[in-house]
Order: sequence, then C-alpha cells, then structure tokens
Amino acid sequence: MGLIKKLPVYTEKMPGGGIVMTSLEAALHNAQAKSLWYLLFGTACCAIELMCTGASRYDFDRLGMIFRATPRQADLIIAAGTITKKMAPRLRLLYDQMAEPRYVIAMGGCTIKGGPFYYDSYSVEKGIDHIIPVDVYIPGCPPRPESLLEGCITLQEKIKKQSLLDWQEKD
Amino acid sequence: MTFPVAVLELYPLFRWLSGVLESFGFSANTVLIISYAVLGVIMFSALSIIALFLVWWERKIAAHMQQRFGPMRHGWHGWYQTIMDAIKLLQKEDVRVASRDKIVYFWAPVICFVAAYLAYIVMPWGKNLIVADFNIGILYIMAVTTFTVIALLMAGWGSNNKYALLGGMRSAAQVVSYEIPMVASILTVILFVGSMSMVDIVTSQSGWIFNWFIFKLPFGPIAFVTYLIAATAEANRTPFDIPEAEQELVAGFNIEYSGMKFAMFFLAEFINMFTVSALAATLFLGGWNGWSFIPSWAWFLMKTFGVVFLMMLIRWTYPRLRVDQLMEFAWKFLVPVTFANLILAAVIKYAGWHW
Amino acid sequence: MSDLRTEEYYLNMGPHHPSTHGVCRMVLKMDGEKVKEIEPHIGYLHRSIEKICENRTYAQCIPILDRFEYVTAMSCNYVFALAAERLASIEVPERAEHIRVIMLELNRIASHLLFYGVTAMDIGALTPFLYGLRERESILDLFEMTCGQRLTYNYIRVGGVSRDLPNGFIPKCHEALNTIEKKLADYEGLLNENPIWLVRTVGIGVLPAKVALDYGVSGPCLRASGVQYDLRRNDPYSIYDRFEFDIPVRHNGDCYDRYLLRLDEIRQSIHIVRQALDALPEGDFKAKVSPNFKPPAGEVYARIENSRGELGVHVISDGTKKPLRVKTRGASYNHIAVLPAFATDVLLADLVAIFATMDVIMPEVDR
Amino acid sequence: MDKDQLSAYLTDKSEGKLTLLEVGRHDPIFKVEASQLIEVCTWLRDDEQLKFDFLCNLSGVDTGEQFEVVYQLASTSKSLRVDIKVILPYDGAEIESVQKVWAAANWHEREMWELYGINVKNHGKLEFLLLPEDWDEGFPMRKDWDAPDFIRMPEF
Amino acid sequence: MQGGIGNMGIFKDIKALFSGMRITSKHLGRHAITLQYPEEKWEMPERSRGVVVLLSDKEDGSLNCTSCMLCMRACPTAAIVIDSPRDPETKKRNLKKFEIDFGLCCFCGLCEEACNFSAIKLATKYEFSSADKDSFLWDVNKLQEVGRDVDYIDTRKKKKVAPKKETTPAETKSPEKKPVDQKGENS
Repeated sequence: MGLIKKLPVYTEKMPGGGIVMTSLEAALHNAQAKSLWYLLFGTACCAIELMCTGASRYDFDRLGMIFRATPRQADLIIAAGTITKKMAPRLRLLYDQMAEPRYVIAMGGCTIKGGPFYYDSYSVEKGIDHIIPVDVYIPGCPPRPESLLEGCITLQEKIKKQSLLDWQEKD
Repeated sequence: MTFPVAVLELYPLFRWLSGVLESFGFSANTVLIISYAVLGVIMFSALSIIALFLVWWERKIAAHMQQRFGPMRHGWHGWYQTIMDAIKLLQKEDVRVASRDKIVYFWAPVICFVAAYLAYIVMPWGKNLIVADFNIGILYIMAVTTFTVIALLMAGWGSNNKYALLGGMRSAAQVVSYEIPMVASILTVILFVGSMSMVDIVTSQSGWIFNWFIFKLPFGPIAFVTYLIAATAEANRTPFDIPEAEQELVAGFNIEYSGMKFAMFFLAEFINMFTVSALAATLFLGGWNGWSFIPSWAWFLMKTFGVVFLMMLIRWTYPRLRVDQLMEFAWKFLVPVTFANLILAAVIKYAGWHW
Repeated sequence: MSDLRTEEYYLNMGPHHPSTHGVCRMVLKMDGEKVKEIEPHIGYLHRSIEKICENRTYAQCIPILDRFEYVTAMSCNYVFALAAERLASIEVPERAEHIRVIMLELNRIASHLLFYGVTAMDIGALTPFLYGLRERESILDLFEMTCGQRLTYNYIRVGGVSRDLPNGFIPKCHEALNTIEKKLADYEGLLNENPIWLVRTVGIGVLPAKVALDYGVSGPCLRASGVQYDLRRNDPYSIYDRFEFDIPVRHNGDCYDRYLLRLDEIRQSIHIVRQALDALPEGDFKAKVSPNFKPPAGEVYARIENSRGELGVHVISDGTKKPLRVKTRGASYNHIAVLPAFATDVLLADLVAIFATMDVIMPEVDR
Repeated sequence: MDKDQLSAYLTDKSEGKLTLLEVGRHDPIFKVEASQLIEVCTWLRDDEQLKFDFLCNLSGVDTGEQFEVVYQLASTSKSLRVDIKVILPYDGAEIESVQKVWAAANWHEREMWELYGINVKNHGKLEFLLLPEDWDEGFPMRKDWDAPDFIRMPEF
Repeated sequence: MQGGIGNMGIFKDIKALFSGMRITSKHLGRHAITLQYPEEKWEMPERSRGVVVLLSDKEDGSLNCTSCMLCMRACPTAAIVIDSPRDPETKKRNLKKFEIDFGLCCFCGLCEEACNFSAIKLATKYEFSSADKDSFLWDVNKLQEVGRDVDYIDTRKKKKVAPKKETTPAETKSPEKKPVDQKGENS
C-alpha cells in the first residue's frame, strides 16, 4: 500500500512513536475517508439513481467523491444493481484490479440478497457478499439518492474508525 | 560571492543563506549547489500548490457551471479536498501489472512529472523573478514540454493494455500535429521581439496595454487564438482530450496506473495546463507587465489564471473531437492559418507597418 | 504504400465500460482505430423476469416488470396492465386513461432528457448531462408526489391507476413543463449548432430504413430513418387518438437525426400532457378489479410506443390467477442486434456515438 | 383493413395453410404447420395487401404439454397486426429459422433455443446469448425445470 | 469529415461556439440547486415510499395488525413472513412472528394497499444503511419501533372517527408537500 504503509511500523519503534502514530493514523484515515473515488459501475436501476446522485441535485462531488472509469484508480465500488451469475466473475475481477485500500458499498436489495429476484430466478446471484467483501449495505429498490449519500457517510465514519494495525493484518 | 541565479527578488534570502553556509565553512561550489537545491524546493512546492489549487478550482468551476457546489464538506468550500486526495493517493497500493514492460512502465510517470516541472526554469514569474534566463528560453520550453508525449507513449506501451496503447498512440499523433501550429504562432511573437529569451519577450511588451502582443493587429489575435487551440490540444484537454477519452478508452494511457504514479500523471496534467497558460500570458498578454501598484508576480498569476479559466470554460462546454477530425483540423485548418498568419506578420514587420 | 501491413486485433469493450450503458459487452475486431466487426454479447443482466412473472399473480407482476425497463417504468406498468385488460375485457374509467397518458408522456420526457444527457456525455460534453438530469428531477418529483417512488413506480394497475392524482399536481406539472420547454432552448444552444457536435454526429452511423425494418428497429431510431411509424397513431391504444400531436420524422438516419428527433418528441410530449391535463375529467381512477383477478384463458400481445420504441408484452393466460407465460419485448433488444449490420467500418469514437444515440438500456435487452 | 377483414382475408387467401385460433383476445392468431412456416411467412411479408415487414416479437411457450412458437407480426405501411403460432411436440421440438424473412428473428431464436431447448434449423449461430457461457443446467424456462439453487416463491 | 469545420461557414461555427460558452457561463453565476444532504433534508411527499413499518394504535399503542396475512399474500417478493397460529380456544390469531426482509423488499407498496386495518405503511424514512447484512431482517418490535412516530389516518371500521367510505390516506389528506429548502431558482 504505497510508501506510507511502512511509516507506522517505524514510527512505533521510535520513542514516543505511539503518539505520532495515533495522529498519523487519524490523518491518513481522514484522507481516505474524505476522498473516496468511486468506480463507475452500475448494472441496473440503481445505476440511474447513482447517476442522479452524481448530478446537480445531490452532487457526489460535495463529499469529495468523483467517478473514475478504471478500477485501478478507484477506492470504492458502488455495486449498483443486480449482479447475475454471468456478471459475478466480472465483478470479482474488477474488485481484484482495485488497489488497496478498497471499499464496497452494496446498493439496493438486489445486492443484499437478490431483492425481487431472489425467488424463482435462475440467473441472479443472491447477494454480492458471496463474491466480494462488502462494507456497507444500503436497502432500497432502488435507494433514494439521499440513502446512498447516507450510506457513503456511514462508510466514511467506518473508515475513520479503522486502525492502522488492521491494515497490516489485511495484507 | 557573486550569486548567478537571476532571482533578484529573492536575492536577500539567498545572500543570507550563502552567508550562513559559508560561515560553516562550505566551499563556494557547495553553497551554489545548495542554493539551487533550495530554489528547486521552493519552485516545486509552489507548483505543487498551484496544481492542487487548480484541481480544486476546476472542480468548483465545473460544479458551478452545472449548478452544483462541488467539494463542500471538507473545509471552507472544500478547500483542502485536493490535499486529502493527494494524501490518499500516496497511501494507495501501487498495483503493477504482471505483463507490463517493467522499465518503461516505471519511468513513464516520472518523465511526465519531471518534464512538466522543467519548463519553469525559464518562466518569468515576475520582474526579476526567474530562475535562469536563457537566450533560447522559448525553444527550451517547447523542447521540454514535448517530453510529455514520450511519457504518455511510454505509459501506453508499458501498460500492455490495448486501451492504454490506443491512448498513447493518439497522444503521440496529436502532439506531433499540434506542435507545428503552436510553434508557428509562437514564431510570430519571436519574429517581432527578435529574441527567444523570455525576459526579452516580456520586456518588449512593457508600457502601454496596447504593447501586448495580442493587440498587435491584425495578426496578434489570430496568433493568440491559434496558440490557445494548439495549447489546449497540447495539454490534452477537452475538446482535444482523446488520449484519455473516458467514454471511448476508459481512461486511456493511465488506465493501469494507480496510487502515486497516477497522482504524478494527474498533477503533471494540471501543471501542463498551467504551463501553456503561463506561456500564453507571457507571449501574448504582456507577462508580468501591469500597473505597478500590484506586484509583478501577481499580474503574471492573474493573467495565467485568466487563461486557465478560459480553458476550463471550454472544457466543460464542448464535446470531444474524434481522432481523425483532430488531425484534419490541425493539418487542414490550423497549420495553413498559422503559416499564413506568420507570413502576414513577416510582411508587416518587413514593411514596418506596425507600431 | 501497398507493402504497409496492418494487423487486426480484438478489443473487448465491456461488460464494464463507461459508454455501454450498463453491462453490454462488445467484442470488436479492430484495424487500428477502425471497427471492422462487432459482436455484441448480452446477458450480463439476465434476471429471468419472465420466469419470475410466471409464478406471480397479475398484480404482483407489475412491480417485477418495473425493473424490466426502469427508465420508463410507467410504460412497463402500462403495457402489462393493457395486456391484462385486453385479456379480461376490462373497461378503464376516463379519468384513469387521462392520468395514464399524462404519466406515460411525462416518463417519455424524462427518458429523453436522460438520453440527451447521456449522449452528450458519451460524445464528450459533460455539462449537458447535468443539465438534462436537472430537469429530469422535476419530473421525478412529480412522480414521487403521485406514486411515492422516483424510479420504480408500480402505479398503473390492471383497471386503472393505484391512486388518484395528489392535490396540487396540476399546477406543479404545468410549472415543470414550462421550465422544460424554456430549457430546451439551452439544450439546443449548447449542442445543435456546435461544429464539434455536428462533425461528430452528422452522417455518422447511417441506419437505412430497410435494414431498420428488417431488424425490427422501432421508435425514434426508425423514425429518424424516414419511416413514419408510431404506435400511438398506427395501433392506437389508450386515448391517444383524441389528442393532437405530430409524429416527428427525419430522413437521414444518422446520429444527429436520432438526437434531434428526440428533442422534437419532448416538445410533442409536452403538448400532449398539456392537452391531457386540460381535458382531465372527474370520476373514478380505477375500475373494480378483484384482488384475485383471473382473466379468462387466451393470449394477447400488447404493444405500446415507449421512449425507445415498441415495448411489447405477450401474455398467455390459462384461466388461473397467474399467467402461463409472459414474454417481454424491448426495443433495445433489436437496437443492439442491428449494430453489427450497420455500424461497421466506423471509428471507435463513432461506435460510442452510435451506441449512445440508439438509446439502449440493458435490462430491456437482457430481461 | 380492420381485424375481421384481416382474418377473413388471411383464411381466404392462404389456401388452408392458416387456421384461425380462438385464443386471440385482441389480434387474430393463426395456426400454421411447422413444415409450411417459411412459405407462409414469406407470403405474409410479400403480399401487397398485407406487407408484414416487421417482426415484433417471437415467443417460445411451454404450456406443460407442448411447445408453441408465436410470431407477432406487424405491417408498418398498412398498420396491421397478426400472430402466427406453430405448435411443436414436447420431444424433438424443431423449427425452421425465419431469419431469411426477418433478420430480427436471429436473437429471438437463439434465446428460444437456450431457454426452451427448441432446436432451430438453419440458424447459423446457435450459441448461448443470455445464459453464462458455462451453463450446463438445462433449459431454465421449461415448466418442469429445477436446479439446486433455484428457490420457488413460497405459496401462501 | 462531412460538414467539416472549415467549409461550413466559419462565422456560423464561431457564433455557435460562443453561444455554447454563453450558456455555460450564464449558469456559472446562478445559484446551485444542490441539496446539501446531511445538513438539509427534503421533506418527503406524503406518499413517498421509504421503509415498511407497522403502525400502532394512536391511543393505547398496541399494534394495529390483526395478522390476517393479506399483506403476506400480496407481497410480490415474499419479503413478509407472518407466523400467527390460531388460538384453539378464542379462535383468534396470535401474532407470533412478523418479519420483513429488506434484502427482498422491492418497496412496491402492495402490502399497504392490501391492508384493511391501517396496520402496515411505507413510511417516509430511508436512512437505514448498515454494515451488517443480517440487520435487514426486521422483526415485529423493530418494525413497530420505527413506525411509532409515523402519522397515518386510521381507516379501521370500528373507530368512530373513521370515515364510512374506505379511502386511502392520500386522498383525504392534502399531499401538498413540496420539497422544502430548495434554494435558488430551479433553472
């Protein structure tokens, strides 16, 4: 994870490094939380609401979130819409292509459990947590733009609470 | 000791620095090198701050054009948003594609980044505020800014990705085409000034506002417009942003870059934009000339930011040209127009029909 | 020059690509930047809506079909309700018919505004995208006020609509229409005459009328090719025959015509909504339909003109409360199928423009 | 031509190849033998009075006892609509491709093949369209289809 | 290049380019229409369909639900699961389990329409994101808790205040609730 990853390891060994590390930790996670660039990934209905959220009325940019088309530069997948069995390997691939630290928001009922397509459907993946780890789920079909914004703020809070030590273990 | 750096405005600082260093018993050469290093750091930080500011500014302008707010939640109107972006990008994992061309892939962002900064050696920031005044200043700028295209081509090739390769190829074709009208319109200025030194170019436009080159009728405005078009293309901005056309090539040449390397490309793009704008301000808008109650560097920045604003306005208004239309526009329209303009200017200069 | 050889290669576009409007995947055989062959791969959003509908009652089918074509979910609701009404010969009250027309046309405007924005974005202009969505929000407000959702409405039911129009709907609707009409000038000013826009769209991706008919292309794409075929006139449903409106037709069949035609349609739709609002009668908004609605056995293919073209649903009833078969037909299905037939030998950037102006929406293709 | 005239015209002119079915609720539905399909379709498309040049839709149907294939045709110039139905046995269902008549049939037929298992002769490219490439669980739209992770909605 | 930048009348082109720029720069001066979400909130229209809640009696606070299972039958996604065995003595149903799975719910509002007892409603609340997938299975207590402060019109027959004709709440109550806090002109 970049250059800064190794920094905390050294700082902790220094005398008084604990204090430095805590403030460093806060600063780094703050930056992560405040600049979540999301991947332009949408499959179904939720993608339209994702677009609306990016548009003038709700404005993702306000939270510091801008879209990137390539997974390499994105921090966040907003899985907007139904993930089918045919699409699931592609979603996994996209997730694997992203650089750490990466986060996932599951938007809408389809991504939580299959939503309206849970019963009687032969081709829908019943929840994306079988494919990729999910950080925040947002219920709704599709969720309102406000719900999505609220989900993003929830994720930001979650990131800020992370500890650098979690990071080390994650690799 | 004699201090060779022509940063006269900063002269006291450097004299103090060399005094301190000499008292520690450093040799004159070491002092010189350290002074240059300090100057480099100052330059680098100033430019980085400017680039970060430009990113924020662009986001704000785009947002307000679209009746949004843009970054809003982090600081007053999100002023530290781009700093957060930068810190985050530094933390990101450096993904390296397994099938990359190792050397080329690694060096592409570095070259792009360094080339973007190199131009500022001869950029006249203000009265007596220039690192080095070469007598071929403008030629030097043209040379180093073209390094960018090599970097983009390297990025496209090294990533081993078809989209990236297409982006790299497009950028090469584009820069090669637009270099010619750009140079031709700059030549009109050089023709009149009779010198390639940046300082000479600026001082020749001093005095009255109509000494600015843009007001040299009839060829001045034409040269300015063609320069601006070519410069927009040079800086890879809409409507000429085909190397990273989001809708066609996903992200173009930087598709496989993440974290710091992407940040280098990203900052370099904005610094390039600043460079071409600064050049436009210097060549056509009188550089740091202006009423003396405002410092000269403020004039320079104001004019540059004005041109940057214009480029942003263009970017967020127009659609993107296609790659072959881009070439056609350069070769069939821009090149003839700039050369005709150059000849016109030469005739006027020879005949002495100008003031 | 003859000894210069180029090598053809394959480029995989999608399923995650910014300009495939969702999850279409196209395998392109390329020569440099030139697209030689296109092979669309679909099915990345195949949610088996048809299978699900076979195990739902008629009332329950409607929310599922909302997700079939979510940009104009009203017309999905409507077409299924229409099929069920035709199966059971249900008379729909006048007021309900008017409300339906208002909703369908408002949804058409919303969809075309989205088209405007997305097309502009695909061709590289980002600001029109946000302008288009801005006015779309005012229509979504109307929908939310009426039926409570922004996208998946579940509003039009078998026999009428689920709820009456709310108080204050009519003035607000007029206001929204006036704003959109005023803003159309801005939209046109941004793109219509813009030389960059013109070179990117005029003469690009010409779809000949014969090919279009052969491949079942319908709606604005067909009308831009010079075929005057609009189901609102040619196979009238609801009360469209009472309203005065034009069917815009253009003849070049290129991207520019497809784009202009949709802007014209926004105007016509505004005109229709105004007429419907003025003629709105008092009365019931729903016919009496039993909760255990069981149409007699039989089959029907109902089709309507939605913003993309012919939206059809083939419903077979076996006399029980669940349909035996529901087959949906979306216009985009044919719009993607026709791509290999006419969009070859274009540049990659043109393909994006063509794809955008065909106004494809993927769930309609994959179902 | 209104609907009754169209029905009369089709029964009259088709020389017994088309038989009117009772199930049609809005538009007439005609039954045609699978062996005469292409012939009838070509005639429907080319007849001066009909000109059914537009294939709206093509549905495969599993009624539980047999397969049906329904062609929904429309005429853009004459504003007509008619359905053509072919009834196929459950075993060895096979039908001729109508791509030569209407190119639009291509994907519909592919879809019918993969979802119902109705074989399409002379199609040219029978590959999976909607299902994943590695699908091996049979024909999901058949009424008796089942799979381990297929959950039917509980009946209340 | 058909048309072409050069041969289409360069002055017309320049005019068009400037008119585009004029429109965007005109917008630059206008006020944003953005809703600054966590600080400002839209007042939802009355019919807006957020989460499903169970309503309680306005007087004694008990659930309105009589566990008639109409909503469960109406649900197109089987998101509602009710278990209410009949008491063998009193012949009345006892609500044992009432669960709504928001991973399945499609917010269509059919349950609200099916209910004859003003017991279930789609409230105008929408902020329920969570990091826990299992938290979307709401039981009767949670549903009731969220629905406590939801205003509704009681249409049950046994109440005296209830109107004779069975109407949906939206018809009787004015839904004149515009999005508030909309700053600036919407143009």
